[in-house]
Amino acid sequence: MLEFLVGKFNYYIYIFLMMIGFYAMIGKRNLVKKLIGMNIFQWSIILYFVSIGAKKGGSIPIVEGLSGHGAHIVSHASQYVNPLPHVLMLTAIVVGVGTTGVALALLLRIYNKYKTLEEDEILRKMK
Amino acid sequence: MIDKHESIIIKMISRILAPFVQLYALYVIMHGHTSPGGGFQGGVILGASFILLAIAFGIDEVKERFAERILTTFTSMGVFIYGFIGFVCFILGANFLDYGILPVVEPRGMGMLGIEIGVGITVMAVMVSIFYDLSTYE
Amino acid sequence: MRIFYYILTCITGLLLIYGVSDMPKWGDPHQPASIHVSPRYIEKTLEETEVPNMVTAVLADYRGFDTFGETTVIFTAAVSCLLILRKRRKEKDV
Amino acid sequence: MNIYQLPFPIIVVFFPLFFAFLIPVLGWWKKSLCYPLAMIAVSISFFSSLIVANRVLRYGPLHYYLGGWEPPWGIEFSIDHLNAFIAVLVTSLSFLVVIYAKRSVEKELPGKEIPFYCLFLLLFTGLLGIVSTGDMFNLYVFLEIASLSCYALIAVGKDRALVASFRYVVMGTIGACFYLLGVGYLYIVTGSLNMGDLAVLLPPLYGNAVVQTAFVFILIGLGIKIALFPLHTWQPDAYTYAPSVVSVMISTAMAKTSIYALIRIIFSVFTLNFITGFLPIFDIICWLSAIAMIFGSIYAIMQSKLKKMLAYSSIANVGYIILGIGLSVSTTMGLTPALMHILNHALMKGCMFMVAGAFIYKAGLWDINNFVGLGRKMPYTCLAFILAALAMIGMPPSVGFISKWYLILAALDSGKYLLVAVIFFSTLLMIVYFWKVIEIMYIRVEERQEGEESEIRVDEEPMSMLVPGIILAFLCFAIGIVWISGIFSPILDTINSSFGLGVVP
Repeated sequence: MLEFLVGKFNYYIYIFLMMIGFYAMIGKRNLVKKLIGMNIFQWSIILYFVSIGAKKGGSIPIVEGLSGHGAHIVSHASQYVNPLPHVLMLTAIVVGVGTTGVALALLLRIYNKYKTLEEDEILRKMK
Repeated sequence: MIDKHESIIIKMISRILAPFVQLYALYVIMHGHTSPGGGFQGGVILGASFILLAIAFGIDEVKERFAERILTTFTSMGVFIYGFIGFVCFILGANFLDYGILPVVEPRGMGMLGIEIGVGITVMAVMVSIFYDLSTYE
Repeated sequence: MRIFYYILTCITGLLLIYGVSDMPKWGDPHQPASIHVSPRYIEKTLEETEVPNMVTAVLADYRGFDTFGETTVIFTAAVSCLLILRKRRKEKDV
Repeated sequence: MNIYQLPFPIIVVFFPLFFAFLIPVLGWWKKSLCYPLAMIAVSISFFSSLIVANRVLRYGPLHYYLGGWEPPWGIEFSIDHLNAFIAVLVTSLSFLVVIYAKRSVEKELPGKEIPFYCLFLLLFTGLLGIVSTGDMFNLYVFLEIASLSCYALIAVGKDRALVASFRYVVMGTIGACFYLLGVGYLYIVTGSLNMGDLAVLLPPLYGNAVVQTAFVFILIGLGIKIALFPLHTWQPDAYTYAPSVVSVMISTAMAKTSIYALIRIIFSVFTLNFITGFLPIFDIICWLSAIAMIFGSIYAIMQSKLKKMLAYSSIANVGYIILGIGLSVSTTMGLTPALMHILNHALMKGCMFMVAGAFIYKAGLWDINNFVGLGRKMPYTCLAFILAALAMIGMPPSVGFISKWYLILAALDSGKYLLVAVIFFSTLLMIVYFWKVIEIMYIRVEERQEGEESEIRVDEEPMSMLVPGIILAFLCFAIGIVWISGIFSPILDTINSSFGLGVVP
């Protein structure tokens, strides 16, 4: 049981963070809080992906001991952490930034039009 | 809406800091394939330097030097460089983005450098452009 | 209504925890993610692309099209902000 | 270089993107260039996709390795019959939408042509990318390109568009993130992101809790994007308040592409054995879609705005398509009804949203109750609407009839007789709400004061907006006859057999 908890602590952390974000997205009535929840949600997934790449005893994925053109250096897979999740997450980070930018732009327009960011008040004003 | 700050300290510090930040950003972009870093990271740092100036000196002053029109051009240009490198590979007979066929020394490394520069330009321009848009909307 | 959101969140969380039960341990060098595709990136990057930084090699070369998509995403974000926020030029000038 | 040897799969995706980058630069220089550039890009894509489809039909599935790296390591475009079918659908509809767009955008978004056409092309590219790619993560990237441009395009609409768009941002991000999470779950147990490779690696892992969770999350994520019944909350407002062009585009191309992604992942990545053996979720899907059909139709009756009515009707019709998918495992027809209704619904809804846009363009009419006398004022537009409505209700040679007929056959075949009743009932409800519109347009007479001129002058919409609508209305019946003639059935059979469907286990 302890091993079940400790050996997989990274997954529990990301699930915890993700649920915070998820609740904020669906449950909060303030639009900025929703946006903050959205960010937490996205970043928890990024955390999850990066934690997949980890290897005990692995170094950062840049070939070491390189001087000049050393194509003769032989690396072994267990020496370095898995680079693929890092690459995927660079893309996901950019996507997150883009979404946040667009959402902020929308919020500015909404605030300008309704003079509030509380969802209930906006709904009332729309009628 | 970002107004002018009258604090001399902020102005001086950011004036001194900005060139170094930009230099470091260029370093990060150019060394993306040998050390940690790359187009996206460097582009964000480069964009941050302009945002720093905009916060310290007021947005209008920065806009005079770095107009929206130039930004839009940069935004397109970066992606365009990326697409163009891919397209050259395609014209030369290889698959899209297959840098191996480029007629330069170390074609793959150079191809990667090229697209990193493209990504850097786009990311820088987009960061500043979104900042302009968000901060000048009344 | 709030209780409904709590329940929904809890169900989602429990589903995710159910998934965790079959996952490999953190940092396990023999997990499937580390032995199927990624070894080639680690072992052959220098040979095939002459670039020591594997992340950049995968980002810009092996999966270069993803990065093209990524750049397009951020370009889209900029144009979106422009469409949403920027005023019509005529209004401003006249 | 021989033009026929060009790698068209990448041309389909790359050229619209290329033109999207050109538009902001050239648009600054000369604003009138935007529209021709968009037109050229969509035309190139349209013809290339036709060539791709032709090649797929002749030589079988195409594979294109981006960057020259073979699949599990690099990204591939893999195009088989299903992809080619959806790609032609998306490009041809977008072609008609671009023709329609010119005047509509001039009126609804004056001075914003540059970002509009740029985002329109990006949306178009995103959809084509989703259709072409054979890589799970690449699909996510293109999904985000399409979604981001969609958020912005919806936001510039009228009235409540901003709030609708923000709601879509929140829901859409949940959907995309759930999809990404599913991909991550699949990655952690297989180590691969390529669809073909995953299909090979997954079978021994079907009992694995991670794989099952991944399936559920991908289903929910894409379910949000296609507005499947309990996850549809963003959809009606977004469809209603978006600019007319965008409504047409997202209700036809975008929704159908998301459904394609769902079909591809269910049947190509997880395969039939997983669904029938390990996670028998299709019964639930059938009943959800049955509820969607009834719910959407009832809400459509209650609406007074034409576009909102069409949006709820879309929920009902997505229910039809998902029902087709849900029934596919238990009948000999497989995915045939679902694939038919993907095309059919795109034609009918495209036509109707175009007509709704025309009413707004010409007279600013949103509300159905103000449509009095339109039948004589805009005869051709209303004719197009009636044809599409008749097709939707299910008049015999039309496309709506065909999809309903096949769905009923499929439901009978799999022994779910209650679903037949549901289909009939929802058709009945459809007649109610479409008849309401037609009755007001043609039969109801305006109450006039004394001495007012009783003559109603014909005041049609511009030709460039009328023709696409008429073409779609015509196709509603032409394609129906094509379906009956069975010209397409070999293609559908190939798709079914490639997924192992069409034979009852």
